[in-house]
Amino acid sequence: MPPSDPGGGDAPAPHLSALYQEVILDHYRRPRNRGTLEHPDVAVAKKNPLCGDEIHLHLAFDGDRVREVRFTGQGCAISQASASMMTQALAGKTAAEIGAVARRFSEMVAGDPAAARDAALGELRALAGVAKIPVRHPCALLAWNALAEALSTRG
Amino acid sequence: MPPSDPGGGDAPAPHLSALYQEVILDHYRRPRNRGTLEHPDVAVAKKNPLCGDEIHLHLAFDGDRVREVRFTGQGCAISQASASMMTQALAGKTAAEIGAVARRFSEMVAGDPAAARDAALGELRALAGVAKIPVRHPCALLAWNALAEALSTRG
Amino acid sequence: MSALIDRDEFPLLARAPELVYLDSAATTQKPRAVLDALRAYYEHDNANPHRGAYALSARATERYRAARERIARFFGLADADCAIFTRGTTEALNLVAASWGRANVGAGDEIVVSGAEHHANFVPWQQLALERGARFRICELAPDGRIDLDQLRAMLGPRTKVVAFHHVSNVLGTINPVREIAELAHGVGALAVCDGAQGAPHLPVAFDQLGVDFYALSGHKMLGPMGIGVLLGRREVLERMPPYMMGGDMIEFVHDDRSTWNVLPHKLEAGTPNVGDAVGLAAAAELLDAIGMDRVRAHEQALVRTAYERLSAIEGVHVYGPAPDARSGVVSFTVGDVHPHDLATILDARQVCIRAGHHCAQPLMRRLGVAATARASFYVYNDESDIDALVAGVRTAKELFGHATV
Amino acid sequence: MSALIDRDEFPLLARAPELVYLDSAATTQKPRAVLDALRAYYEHDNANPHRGAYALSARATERYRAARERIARFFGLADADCAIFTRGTTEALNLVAASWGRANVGAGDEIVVSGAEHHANFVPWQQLALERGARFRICELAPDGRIDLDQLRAMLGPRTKVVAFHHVSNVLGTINPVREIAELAHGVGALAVCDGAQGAPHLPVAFDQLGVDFYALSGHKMLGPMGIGVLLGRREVLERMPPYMMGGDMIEFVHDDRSTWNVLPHKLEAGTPNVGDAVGLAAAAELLDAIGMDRVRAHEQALVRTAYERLSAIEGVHVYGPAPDARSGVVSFTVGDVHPHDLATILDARQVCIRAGHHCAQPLMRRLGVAATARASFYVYNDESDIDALVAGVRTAKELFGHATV
Ligand SMILES: Cc1ncc(COP(=O)(O)O)c(C=O)c1O
Ligand SMILES: Cc1ncc(COP(=O)(O)O)c(C=O)c1O
Repeated sequence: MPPSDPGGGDAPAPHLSALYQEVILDHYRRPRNRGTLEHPDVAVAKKNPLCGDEIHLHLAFDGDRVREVRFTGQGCAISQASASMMTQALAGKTAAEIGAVARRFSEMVAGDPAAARDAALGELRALAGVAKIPVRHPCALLAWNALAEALSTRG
Repeated sequence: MPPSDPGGGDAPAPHLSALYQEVILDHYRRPRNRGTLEHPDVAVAKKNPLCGDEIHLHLAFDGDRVREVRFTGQGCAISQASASMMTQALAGKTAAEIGAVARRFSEMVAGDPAAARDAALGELRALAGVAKIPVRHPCALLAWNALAEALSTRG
Repeated sequence: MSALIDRDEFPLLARAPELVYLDSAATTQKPRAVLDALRAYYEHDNANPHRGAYALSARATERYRAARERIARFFGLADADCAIFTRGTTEALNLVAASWGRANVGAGDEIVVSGAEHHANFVPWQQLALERGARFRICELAPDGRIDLDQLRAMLGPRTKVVAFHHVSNVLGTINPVREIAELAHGVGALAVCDGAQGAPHLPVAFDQLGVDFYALSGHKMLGPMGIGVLLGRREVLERMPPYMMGGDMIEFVHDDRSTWNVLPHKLEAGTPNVGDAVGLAAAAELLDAIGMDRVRAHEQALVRTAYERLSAIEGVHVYGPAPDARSGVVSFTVGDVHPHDLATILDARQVCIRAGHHCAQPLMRRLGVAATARASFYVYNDESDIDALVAGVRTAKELFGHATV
Repeated sequence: MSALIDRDEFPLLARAPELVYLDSAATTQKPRAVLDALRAYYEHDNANPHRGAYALSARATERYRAARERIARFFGLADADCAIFTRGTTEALNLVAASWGRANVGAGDEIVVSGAEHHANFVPWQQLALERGARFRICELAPDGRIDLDQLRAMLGPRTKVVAFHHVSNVLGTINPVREIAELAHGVGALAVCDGAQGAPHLPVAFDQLGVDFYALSGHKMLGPMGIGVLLGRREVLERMPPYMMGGDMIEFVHDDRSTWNVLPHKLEAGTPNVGDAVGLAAAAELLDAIGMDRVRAHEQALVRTAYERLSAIEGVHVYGPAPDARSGVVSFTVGDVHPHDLATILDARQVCIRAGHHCAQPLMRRLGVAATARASFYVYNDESDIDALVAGVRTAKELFGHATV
């Protein structure tokens, strides 16, 4: 459609293309580690009543290390992709290691450019674009808040 | 005291001298028909909670005519003088005659210049100045509202 | 379909010519006339009304009284002292639920609301029922989105004390038959309480003809300032209600062990009134009256029809609620698997402001089977170009998310 | 004693150079800075906060949050989410009496207030006691006009649930020892609720140091717009309170049969907030902070001392309340047998605005043995010439009424 057609979609703003990139939409539509565990060591749920986003998180540990993790939930692409990527980042890590990743992630969301380049965040860096959209920060952080609660519940 | 003395009272605004004239202050300080009746035909009380003014009115009738009237009350010069003058205007009148005076009085308070010159109001015309001060209308009318209630109570 | 009131009359819109404001159901932008009236009050007449014995205070009192009268007239309420100023619809409805409700609803009584109420007309009644041991009943919607009158009729009975319902839905835009519902309620001796938050700004309202006991509304949704709203009521009911809040102005005499109450409207307005915002709301009513509410309604209908048709024509777009002619200026929709919040973010990048979420109507969202919708709502300053921008933004979102899965 | 903020900064005063405004305890005039902030909000950032997913709404949300923070900081409250916006002092106190009170006060419990409370801090507690079958006890005043601490101490006991008292009297100007009273209340496990309507505008207030559980205030009495006030509270108490009003923003989840609540401050702020007036109040706090509340206090003390001395020196004038150094900027007085309303009318003809009446404190008037007093009150825009005008007007009234009987 020619760009002058008022009914057609014009090119989206650059920071949006950066945000809604392939990898995020892929995690939104084909979430990894989706499901529940039969015998989780910890199970927590977090909802954002303002927008209806919700995440249920199941974790199983081997000593101090995460053995398995599953999530279910519903909500926007950002909250669900963030949850999906997060579960991938957890596997095999200790609570201390997870805490470090979580801190780095929230620094990235807060707009820290160093965090947005930090290889330790892996695929999660795809969410760096959310820093520019403060109203969406809670979406990106929802799963991580559930995780923080899960870890603190475990003690 | 010279008018330039900042501590002295300057000449009051003309409409105030017109309002707070001798006759009104005299009724305020030496109210006529002040007191109660042993066997009133009607007794009513009216208060203005906003300013604390209050009027208690006792009436005794001879057939349709007011035989005796007494009032007690407290409040500002305007409400008390109005009550005092009103009691003087009532004596010996029928309910219908009283109604006519009351109507004329409220026309005067509302600012009708013809009413303010009407000989039927007698001394009450001293209160004509209150027309210019809307916040004080309720003061001038308090006793008259009590009177209206008294007459309607009697049926 | 050019704007009914020019954007230039709205300083915020005039300053941001690119802004496409489609969230008027949440709050409207303010015309210069309202902002001027608000400011002029503070610059010329500001004082505490009712309490002073000086000319400035008398002026403030008079401005407040005149604002009440102007607003009562706008809403076809002859007895202006039955227009009670509140902070907004929420306070107005809470006032009724707390004051009338606590005095009249007991164990075993029934309260009826609809499944499409805004939380402000749902939660106060739900909590009153829980507190009183009353039964809280929810009347479902007919397929056209309006309250199902057959079900309502079947639900009403001698224990029904209140029927609380909305004039216009803030999600679906549906318009309920207020008079008919009021008659059903009165038929069983129940109170009819109408949430007019979305009715007052968009439809002609003649309170004295509506038949309801109460009609609640918010100034900020009808060009007025925030912080002011109105509860329109019937004197007979208002007179018998105990006060809601207690303090200055609403009392007659305060004895050490008991108190007596002032007359209406003061009995239900405790404390220093919000004269400034009341004056602002009166200016809004003046403006809307000058245009005519029939024209406001016609303008919104034209916009909503176009928006409805153009959005529906996009593959993957689902519009909720009735056909455009049966609704007020609100369109709720979803776009394939694009979450409404993502949609709102994408539109926002194009300066198109819509709302996404549950719209303070979680019970309705459950009934619609969605967690959230996108909502565009229109008012006097919108024109067809705003719909162009909305439609273009929706297409962009689809592209961004990839057509395939829509 | 020139003005602390020039009259030119106040559009109403600037337009009426002859006006002598001595009724600031009822409401204050508004500085240009506040009116500008209010208008700028509507012209740049107006939207419904908390609910939108677009930048304009985020800006409104941020303005509202920043206003709360600014005001909390002004009042020395570190935990800003414990500053609850209300319409004013009256709503703040009713909120506590209704929400905390209904949940915590039962039959046989005791509520203590003082005999000098404004109706807003008297009637809600009186009515709560009547509703709950609790005992409503009134602590009398010491000869200096302050709450009689010996009597209070003797009154308090294990059944005392609340001590509700004023920081500064709106009639006498007396300043109560807030911290001491709070300690007495807490000593018996009672809640300490302070009416700060006349404290907040005139004295430095550091909530976190005051020791009270609640401190209520009105924006319009401290240079802010009408329609906004604040309840400052302790988180521990606020967390345990049920909501006051119900509707949008204050809920978490609304099920058909029950609901859960949002976190502070939202739990206690139902409906669309009054962002505009909150922003205006924050601008007022900014202005007062820039001057310094110590200087505000000193300015008023100087004015009150002069007024006290010059009025007392007039034969027939009786000034109520403590010596000038122990009071805030309020002087209540009577002039012989000149009724306060007549006095106010006479002063008004000279453009001197004072208040006359019971000042919403009928219980105190009974205790003073008068039906009404005249009251002059001062603020940052007053200067010595205003006292000249007051004194001259009082002399005129005496002349008009004839010296003889004074
Ligand atoms: C001591 C005191 N408490 C409470 C109030 C009530 O404040 P508002 O009318 O702003 O709610 C006032 C002022 O009217 C007051 O002076
Ligand atoms: C239908 C309906 N009822 C009630 C409300 C609550 O209005 P307010 O937030 O102004 O009190 C709204 C708007 O938010 C609404 O749309």
